[in-house]
Amino acid sequence: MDFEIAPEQQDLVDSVRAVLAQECPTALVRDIVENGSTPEQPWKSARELGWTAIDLPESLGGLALGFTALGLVVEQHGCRIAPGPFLATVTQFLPLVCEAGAPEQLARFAQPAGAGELRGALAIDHGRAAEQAPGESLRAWRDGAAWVLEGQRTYVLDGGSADEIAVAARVDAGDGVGLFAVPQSAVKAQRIVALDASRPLAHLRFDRVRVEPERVLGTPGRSARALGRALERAVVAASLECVGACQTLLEMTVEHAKSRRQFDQPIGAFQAIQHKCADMLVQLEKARATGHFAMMALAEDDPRRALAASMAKAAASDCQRLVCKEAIQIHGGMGYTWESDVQLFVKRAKTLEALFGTGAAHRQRIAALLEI
Amino acid sequence: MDFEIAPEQQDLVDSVRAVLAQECPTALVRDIVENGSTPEQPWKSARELGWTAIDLPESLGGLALGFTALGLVVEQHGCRIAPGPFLATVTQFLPLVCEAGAPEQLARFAQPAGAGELRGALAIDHGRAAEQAPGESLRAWRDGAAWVLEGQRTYVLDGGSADEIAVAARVDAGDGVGLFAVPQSAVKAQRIVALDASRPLAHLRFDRVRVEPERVLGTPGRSARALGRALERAVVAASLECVGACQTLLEMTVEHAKSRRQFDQPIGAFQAIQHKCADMLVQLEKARATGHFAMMALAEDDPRRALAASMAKAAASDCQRLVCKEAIQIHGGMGYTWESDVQLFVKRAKTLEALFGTGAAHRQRIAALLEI
Amino acid sequence: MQLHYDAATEAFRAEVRAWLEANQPTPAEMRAEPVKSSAHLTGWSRRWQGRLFDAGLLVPGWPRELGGRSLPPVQQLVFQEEMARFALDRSTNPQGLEIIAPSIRDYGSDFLKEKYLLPTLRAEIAWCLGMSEPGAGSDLAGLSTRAAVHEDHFVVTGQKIWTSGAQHADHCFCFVRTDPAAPKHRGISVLILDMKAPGVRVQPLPALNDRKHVDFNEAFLDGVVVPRDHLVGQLHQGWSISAGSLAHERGMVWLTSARRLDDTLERLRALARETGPDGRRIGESESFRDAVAGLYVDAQAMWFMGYRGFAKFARGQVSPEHSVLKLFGSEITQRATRLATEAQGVDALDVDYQGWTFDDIRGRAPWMRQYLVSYGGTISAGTSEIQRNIIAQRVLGLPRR
Amino acid sequence: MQLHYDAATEAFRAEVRAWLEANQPTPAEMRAEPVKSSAHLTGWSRRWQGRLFDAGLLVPGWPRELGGRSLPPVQQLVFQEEMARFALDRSTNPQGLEIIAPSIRDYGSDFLKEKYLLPTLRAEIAWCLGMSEPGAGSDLAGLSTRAAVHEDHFVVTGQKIWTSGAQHADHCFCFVRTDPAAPKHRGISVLILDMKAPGVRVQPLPALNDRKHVDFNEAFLDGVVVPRDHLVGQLHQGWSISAGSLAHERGMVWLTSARRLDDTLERLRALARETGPDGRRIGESESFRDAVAGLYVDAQAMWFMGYRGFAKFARGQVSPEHSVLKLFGSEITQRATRLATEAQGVDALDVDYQGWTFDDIRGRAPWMRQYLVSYGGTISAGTSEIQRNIIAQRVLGLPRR
Repeated sequence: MDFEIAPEQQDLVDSVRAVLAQECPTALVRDIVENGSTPEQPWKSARELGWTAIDLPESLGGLALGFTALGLVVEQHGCRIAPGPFLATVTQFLPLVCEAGAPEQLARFAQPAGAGELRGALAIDHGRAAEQAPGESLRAWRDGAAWVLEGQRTYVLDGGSADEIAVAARVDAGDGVGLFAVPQSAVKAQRIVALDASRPLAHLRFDRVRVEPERVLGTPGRSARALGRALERAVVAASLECVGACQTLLEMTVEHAKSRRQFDQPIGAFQAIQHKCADMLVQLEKARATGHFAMMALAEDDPRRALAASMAKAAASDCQRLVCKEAIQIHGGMGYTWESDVQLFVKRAKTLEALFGTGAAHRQRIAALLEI
Repeated sequence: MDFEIAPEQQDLVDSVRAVLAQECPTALVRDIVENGSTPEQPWKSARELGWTAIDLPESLGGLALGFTALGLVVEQHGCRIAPGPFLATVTQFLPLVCEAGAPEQLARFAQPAGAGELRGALAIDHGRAAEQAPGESLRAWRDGAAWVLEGQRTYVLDGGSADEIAVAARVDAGDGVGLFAVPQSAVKAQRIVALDASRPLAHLRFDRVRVEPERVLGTPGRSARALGRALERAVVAASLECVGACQTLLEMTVEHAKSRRQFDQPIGAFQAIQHKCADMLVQLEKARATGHFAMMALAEDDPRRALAASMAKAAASDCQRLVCKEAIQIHGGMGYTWESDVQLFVKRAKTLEALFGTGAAHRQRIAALLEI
Repeated sequence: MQLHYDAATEAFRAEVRAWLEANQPTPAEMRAEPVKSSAHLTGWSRRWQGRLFDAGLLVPGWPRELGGRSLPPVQQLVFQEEMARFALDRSTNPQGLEIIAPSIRDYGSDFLKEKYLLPTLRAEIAWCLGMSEPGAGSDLAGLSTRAAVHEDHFVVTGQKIWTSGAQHADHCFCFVRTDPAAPKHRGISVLILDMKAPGVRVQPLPALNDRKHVDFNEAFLDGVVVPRDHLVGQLHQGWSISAGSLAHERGMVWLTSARRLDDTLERLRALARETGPDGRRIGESESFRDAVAGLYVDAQAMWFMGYRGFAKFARGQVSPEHSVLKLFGSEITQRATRLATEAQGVDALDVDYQGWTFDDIRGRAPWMRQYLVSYGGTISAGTSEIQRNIIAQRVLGLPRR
Repeated sequence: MQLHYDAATEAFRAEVRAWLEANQPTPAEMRAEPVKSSAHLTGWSRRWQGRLFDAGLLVPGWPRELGGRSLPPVQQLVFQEEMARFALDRSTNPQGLEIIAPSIRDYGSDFLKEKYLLPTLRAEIAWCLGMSEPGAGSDLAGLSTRAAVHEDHFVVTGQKIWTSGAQHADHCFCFVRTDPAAPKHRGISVLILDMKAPGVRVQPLPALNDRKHVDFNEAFLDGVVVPRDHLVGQLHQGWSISAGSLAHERGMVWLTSARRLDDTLERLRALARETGPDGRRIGESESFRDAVAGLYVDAQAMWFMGYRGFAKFARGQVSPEHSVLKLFGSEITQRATRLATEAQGVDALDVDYQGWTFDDIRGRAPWMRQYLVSYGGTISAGTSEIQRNIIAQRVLGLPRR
């Protein structure tokens, strides 16, 4: 039992932090948001430095460093609100393919994604993600050896830009879950005006999309476990990115409180500001510790993994709720402006809160797991 | 539309305040709690000065000053956490009798209660009070001209000491509500160890209690409206007593914060303490304003009366929740002691929160009334 | 104490209601000319404010010649209630009507009253208010915009921030430091500054919610010449005008808050009928019902608390009770809008909003935008922290440190 | 980073578990002699502490001769986890074992170590801690109990408050002012004071919850003579001992909090199965499930945060992270117990409780009593406000005013 980051993991974290500080300044995010730019960084670094392959087995060209290492890297991405295909490809698309894919599918989808040559997305029902249910809005049925998908998936991260979409659909057999890998070109993507334009979302319309057998992941009707396990990774990763964003919000806020003066004092000398900052730290520490527990639980396939994932999301939810609120409030007028970076981090955190089940949805899931 | 207290009402408030300050020091309450004493004050004053008759029509020997005046007087009782039969007799027993009773029953029960010669209690189902439902734990059925009551009523205020108990029971006819006036001697009362010993509670057991026709209030099966209207009065009165107790808690807390010194300053100079006190005031003002609206709505039989009553209870609930918490906390070590009066006021406020439906129950009721 | 109004008051209400029905601006004219800032006077808004003036309903407590009817407080309140029912604002330049016009009336010379008061009331000119500065947000005493005092003019240099509507305003009611040697809260004066004068530069300061639609600005003042007769009140006595201005600002502001809160609650009730992300009706959630009911109580309590303090407010007094309402109203709005975003779940992430006009954002934009905008309420015009200080020290009498 | 322990550690856990199963006090003996305060050593508690000492499990990180096994930190943690699993405390005089024994070891003369250390560890003597005073609660620097310094003795006069277990303690580890001329946080010394000495008077100070069962006391000290050799550490150097004492107090205290929270959550889950006042199963309420799930996360997070800081804590360092855990744990406990009272509704008003023994109140008494007692957590050993100050200033580096 050891919650301290091991030296080799710390080296990885430090290197990610340094690269992102260099390649992913907040100005880069702002440029996406304001001008719709499409920078090649930090995805380029992630690919070149192998971050995309951290949690992939060596047989697929991966580094096999495990989900713990990946989680720490995602947290660092959150600290810089890094944009780009990393989160969806590595923590959403890849887990589903790896949980459900046959060897040749792993070679076809997972290996190139791990190499950063393929950008993936995961199309699930966010409103049912906490329950790990496939949702009713997308249905699949057998048509000869192939399957047909009909319906929609909303708010798919990178759904408008990914190469391949891993899809969970409702089927009428067995456990009700079918998993598929669909080329993005096969669906109609409608990009939405997303809160955080550096986390682009799209509604995907499946108009009787035909999926050939080699793109069916696992066995429809026997895929609920794979979906659940993949969602746990997506949920924990989203939680950790959220924790990272909140970490930076707290740092920005403390800096502001030290430098901004009112009534002849730094506002950080006022007890009201101090206590708000203290409460922010408490929530941040809670969310981080819970997120770290969850990433270890997944890495070690601990029996508490489902509970741990929902706890991580619930803790991240509490954290962003308070941290976003107080970060804006303590920044005062500046926090209310577009030009302050506070808004960029707040919008990222709120986006992560909403994806893959809100804190409230995961608390209901926790209650169910605890048989309350 | 006028929320300002009229001069003649202010005179009444001032006189009640002065009498209670004289006759009902906190030491009197403490003596009840610590030694089980049974002082004749402040009931004696209430009776002699006609407070018991404030909201009774002149035809029954009342002062016909209306429920608004009564509410203001109850609020003053809360400020001193006055003990005794006033609350149960005047704001619980009397309203049910007056809503449902026939003229001869009013003469038999309401008139002596208004004169302070009869102590009453109201036995309803607190867990269903917000819904104004009679609850299933006490049932009544017809037996010839009489009725028979079987079951129990728990947490009846003054249920062990009142002379007469106004009872709501479940009947199988019509709207399901039957109302009765039962002599306390006819039931088995078990006094409980109540949080606030100056608000004594008893569980009442009805072992096939036979109620003669002249003690049946209104028509069983056609009494839901009377029960609801009586409960509204009980609910608003409990809310106002709670507001009064919270008012004193805030005053005690502010006084303590001004006089207690730590780190070479009065603790009330610390911003954390100031902000807590400000939040307490906000909640108190909210609860008082909402309570005053409700008492006027009842006095004027405004169509919003049911909503107003539940709003008053919900607002009082929010208020006591915060005020009790911060009163203890700001009093620090002293607030944690038995010898401080804080605990007496906290226990009164928490008792009033629990009786006649918690804040949460009334919020559900409000949602239902708003068709949410 | 009573809830109902007397017959005469109800008769007045009926008259007001009929008048508003006949005279309110039409949706078509409002849509045709969207209001783009809090100092943007459009054709319809000028006409509407003119009708109010002529009917004596613009400032009902003022005399006829100033657009009123010298109404007693209770009728002023009823008028406001009816305006709330119709969801109408009196002016599209609220700071001009609510803060600056009363300040000119109370403190301005006859010359200034002549020149500015009626045109303001008749919506012929629009105003911005130059109080906040980068170094003086919550703390007006920290303001550093200088006005050098010359025989017949001032020369103003400095920077204002959070200047609502500066891009559309004709004039700025501008707080400047005229005596840098005096203690901080002394040596402040108020000038009326022509926004088209040389040396005035306005730069938009978009809010966190939206880059394209701007009410706030920075105003850079570089050697702006202001004639001596454009001094409001006495030299170096601006502090007392600021107190007076804020009194005017706050006197009836709770009504706007209460009305907006009612509107927010109505929309929360409508949200309850929508389908949530999990496929259930949102209102089926007990937690949601609990929260909305609690907020409904709070929103109603805004009215009740306002009514309780009403007599005092109607006299235009600065009263610390305003701080209670300001704090309470802004925080409830924030809680309400956040609740909606949380209930919406992933649907809250769609922030598409075309129909923007100034201030509409508070009511009809996606909930997430409304939530972000709600911080304006807890930050501007004295942060929630400042309000709590005021309540603690001025209402409860706790000692300053 | 890993969740599981290595095999050697798990083997140690198995050994501890077997030992605890065989050696823990029996319910019968605990019932027969209820513990009445935090300095009440009963027959069974003396025997139990003695067995722990002999097995080297009393202070597992200490050497054999002091009741330990010189265990590495991870095994100390595993030992604590197992104690938590069995819901066992090491001592019924926790301040003696956890604060005073380490302080004597670190600061006491050989004479004092000889005389007091082993008897304390072996539960032969019981202690109270004399820190708080009426005028010095959160602020130790404000303490005013005087000890006049004579050649071979001190004469102590003053008053202590919140003295847990003073009615049963043999000795008091007492902070006194020995140099009234020195700046406030200097001039403080620590004396070991015989509670049976002339001039010591103990008066019970019952808590808000219950008048009959008392752990807190006031201790009035009137000319109490303390031999010179009962000075702990150097004269006037008590401040550093206080920091050290608190370090010991806080080093592993989070474990007790975390364990109690687990227990509270278990009981909340049990409450969910009970029928609520409205006739529904309490757990059917979505709001209740939401709240319990949130508290469950918090209670688990106590462990995770403790584990994160564990290495530091195990070294017995004063670390501001303790403030995070102290603040967090005490506030969650308060929220959890209040939630229960609110879910119980009217049933919360029945506060009958016969089976009181010291500390049991936290676990098995009616929820309302537990709620009231929870304020001990947010007030004592540095109020929540003090903890927030510490976090802001020492962890986040915000400036003092």
